[in-house]
Amino acid sequence: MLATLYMSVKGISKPTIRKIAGLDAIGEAVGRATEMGRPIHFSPGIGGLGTDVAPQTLAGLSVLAYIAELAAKYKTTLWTTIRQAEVQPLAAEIVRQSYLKAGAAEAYDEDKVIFLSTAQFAYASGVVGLMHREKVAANIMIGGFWAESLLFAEGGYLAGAIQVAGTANTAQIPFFVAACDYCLIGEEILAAGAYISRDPVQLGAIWGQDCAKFIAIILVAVGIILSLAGSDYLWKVLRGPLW
Amino acid sequence: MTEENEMSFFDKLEKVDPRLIYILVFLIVSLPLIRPLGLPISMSPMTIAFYDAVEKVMPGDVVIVSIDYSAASSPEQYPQTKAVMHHLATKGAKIIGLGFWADGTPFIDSAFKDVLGKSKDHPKYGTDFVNLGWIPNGEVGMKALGGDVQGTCPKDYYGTSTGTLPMMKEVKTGRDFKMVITLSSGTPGVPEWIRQIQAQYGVTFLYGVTAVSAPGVRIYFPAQAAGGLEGLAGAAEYEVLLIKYGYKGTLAPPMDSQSLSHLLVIIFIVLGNVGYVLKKHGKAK
Amino acid sequence: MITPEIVGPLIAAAFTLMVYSFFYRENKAYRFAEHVFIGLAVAHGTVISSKYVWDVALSPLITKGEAFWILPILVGLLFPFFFSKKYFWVYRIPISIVVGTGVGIGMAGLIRSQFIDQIVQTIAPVSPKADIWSSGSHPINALLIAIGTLGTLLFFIFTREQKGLLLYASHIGRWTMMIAFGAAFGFTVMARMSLLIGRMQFLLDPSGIAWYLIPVAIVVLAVVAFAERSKGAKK
Amino acid sequence: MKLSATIRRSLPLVITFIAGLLAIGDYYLKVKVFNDFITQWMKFVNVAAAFAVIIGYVTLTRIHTRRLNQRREGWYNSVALLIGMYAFFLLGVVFSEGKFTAHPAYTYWFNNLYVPLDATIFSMLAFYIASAAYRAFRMRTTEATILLVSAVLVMLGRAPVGPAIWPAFGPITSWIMAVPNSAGMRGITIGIALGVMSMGLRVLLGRERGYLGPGA
Repeated sequence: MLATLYMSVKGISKPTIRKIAGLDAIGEAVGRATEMGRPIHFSPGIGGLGTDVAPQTLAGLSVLAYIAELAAKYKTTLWTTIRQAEVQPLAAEIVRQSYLKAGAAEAYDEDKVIFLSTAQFAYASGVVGLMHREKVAANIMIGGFWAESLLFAEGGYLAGAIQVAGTANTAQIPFFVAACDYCLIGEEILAAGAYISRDPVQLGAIWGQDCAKFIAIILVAVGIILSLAGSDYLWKVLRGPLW
Repeated sequence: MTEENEMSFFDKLEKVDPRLIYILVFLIVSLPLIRPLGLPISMSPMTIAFYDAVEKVMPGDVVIVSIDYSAASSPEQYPQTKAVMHHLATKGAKIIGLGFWADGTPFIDSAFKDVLGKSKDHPKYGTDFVNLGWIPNGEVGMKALGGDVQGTCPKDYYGTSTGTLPMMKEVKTGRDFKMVITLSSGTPGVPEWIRQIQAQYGVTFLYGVTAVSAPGVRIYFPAQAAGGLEGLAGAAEYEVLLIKYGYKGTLAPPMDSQSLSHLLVIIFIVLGNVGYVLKKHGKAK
Repeated sequence: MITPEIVGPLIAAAFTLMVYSFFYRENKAYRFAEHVFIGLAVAHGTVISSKYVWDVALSPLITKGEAFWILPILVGLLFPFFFSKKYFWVYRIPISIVVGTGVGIGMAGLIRSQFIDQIVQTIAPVSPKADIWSSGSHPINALLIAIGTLGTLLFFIFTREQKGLLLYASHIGRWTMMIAFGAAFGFTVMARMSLLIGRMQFLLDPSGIAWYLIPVAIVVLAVVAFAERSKGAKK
Repeated sequence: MKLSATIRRSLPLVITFIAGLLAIGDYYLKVKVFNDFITQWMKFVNVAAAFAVIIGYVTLTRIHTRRLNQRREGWYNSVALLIGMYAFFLLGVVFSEGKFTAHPAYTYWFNNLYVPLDATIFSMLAFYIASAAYRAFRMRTTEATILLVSAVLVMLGRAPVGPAIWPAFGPITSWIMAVPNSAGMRGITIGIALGVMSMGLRVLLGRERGYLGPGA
């Protein structure tokens, strides 16, 4: 992992990320909102920038850049709601940059990147209210979500929006799958973020994890064959005093 | 014609005031509490494994019971806690109650009172059970506990020096634990205990978790965790197994509520989807 | 007779009902209860942390003269620099100690418990005698678990395009995960209902007095609803 | 005392790196002196970490005194919050005769105010889940269908009503938990473990600085 991180950061080798189907789904959702002439809502989750949730929030913000660019191109209104005060300036800047990039700087409205409330359920009811009021046609949620995931998904469904959601919080994924049109599962959001931002640190990290996963895959594949054949050799080695 | 009527019927169903749903949930949950149905409680292999593991405890074995939940999940986990304490007490284990969740620590004291009658004033306090209270900093705290029990908790929950409690004289590091039982509803919880104590000292490890965490921690069974109680159902099943030790459970009526509320949710899902599928088919035509 | 034993449950019941009043609509009673809760939560954390600092560091420092405890206390006292614009960097000292230690500890244990041991459990020796319904060591189940685990891992490979074999494998992974998420869904419903049942048990306990407040709450709600309706009619 | 900007910037990163290395080293280096030192060090870190609550305390005090001063809408809620917070603190620390949370008066308020509030606020999710089940959970895709079917089976199998209807619901649930659930969760757990590892590396190497606050 160290090696891949180093190589990616130093530009020695550039890992590429596979196509993430979720991003296509996001494109479609934005497209449909444009057709219907109704706005899009985006939330980067309720996590802040603390160590454990930062990757999810940052992935959400990368995706936001992508959405904002699409929205600017199609001249569709984009609402971004924020729960953590520290995320607000970051998100606003990202949206502004994306509009600039799409050549629609004048269409950028900073009041549409709104900080609602730090209280979890106050934020949630604010989002649900907004989706209902604005009759959003696309609701996209990428980031760290907790118990409020249910409320958002239900609110978005009732507003008749196409919904694309993704989180790495395993306990919330079921609700997103059941209530949304497309769901990015777990680390897929981190890969999506890296796919868009092309940040060498993130790319290197994903590459390194892939290598380690390959090791796990090989060990499991060989191990299960041995185990079914009645040999516990690999099992014993792995349990051994190596670690 | 009829199809159109059907669709509008389902449309209407979909647009029902959510307050009606809330009232239904209230009623479905409350009625069995007032008038229980008495459905028999089934048994899950996880609960049986948990029970069997505690059965193997010998008199004098040191068992850690860690309260790693907050008041929010106490309806599920406090019954687990009481049943576990009762079972351990009948087995003659030396119980060390402690916790890594600030909000949960007062429950240790309550559980001792509910199960043994008294906590600090109990004649056997300090010889058969102690309450070491809260340890901060989650996983780092667990690591510290394993390295030096008395240094990490120099005083018990009531302010007595831990070193002066008779049963603590032989408990110095994680090596002296025979078993660790965490009752946990999040982080720090099961993975942290496994990393810092189970893997390091080879202690028998059991968990009681809120149902939300149950599927995620199932992967540690059987090699890393010897058994587990899963939510209120786990607690209710455990209570049934403990009847032979004279344990008086209270969870039969709540399990009836649980049954009915599950049925209600299933009916909701089915109703919602019937309308959805019909609509979809209507469009397809 | 008004005793603390009677007042306590009544307070508890009153606040419980104030929270549930939210389901009629968001209102002042709910917000009041929510604010009280936030205040208490922070206070409780502070009280229990104070006890720990007192027991472990301050008391040995004062009574036994163990001077080295002054060190962590001083480091801890750097946290309030969080509020200083100019000296914010001082706050980064304690936070980097705490985060660095936490991250290091987590990483060290992780490789074994959540990586190696998970692989080990997947390839553990099988026994055809195990119960096929509940045991992962039955050969058929062991094979299915291994295939599901492999599929899931392959789904999370991001640096290769999902084509050919990898595509099929990741489909298996997705479906396996969907069943797992279904289980998680079911268990979450169970947990949420349990919490509500716990509250209802408290409110409806015939030996307690909390249920006295239920009719009161209903009357209050009815009065509010009626008042609102007549107001609306006037408009 | 004026430290150069470079030191100010890199000092936290160096501390993080050393702290992390010490913690990791303890697992792989089995030297008694070192291990004893680490045990002591962990206790130090615990004590220091306990002070972090001050931040939450001061933040809340500041937000709500400001609201109170400006008489913003709902200022009386801020009063309730502040009274609750300070009264509970005084009760537990100043007037508890050194017993802190074990003092009967503290326990009384904890059990009769804090516990019901916490439990009730979280129990509200039961209503939301029921309402979402009715209004939003749809078998939109094959995947959602698999998920909902598996969910219904588990709900039936894990409450007494399922086996009362059909005894096989119990074993089916056990099998789902033991086989597909274990497989899926295991794959996810291995993935998350690697993610945490990689995040940890980045933190220790100073490539991830979010925890240091703005401007790091």
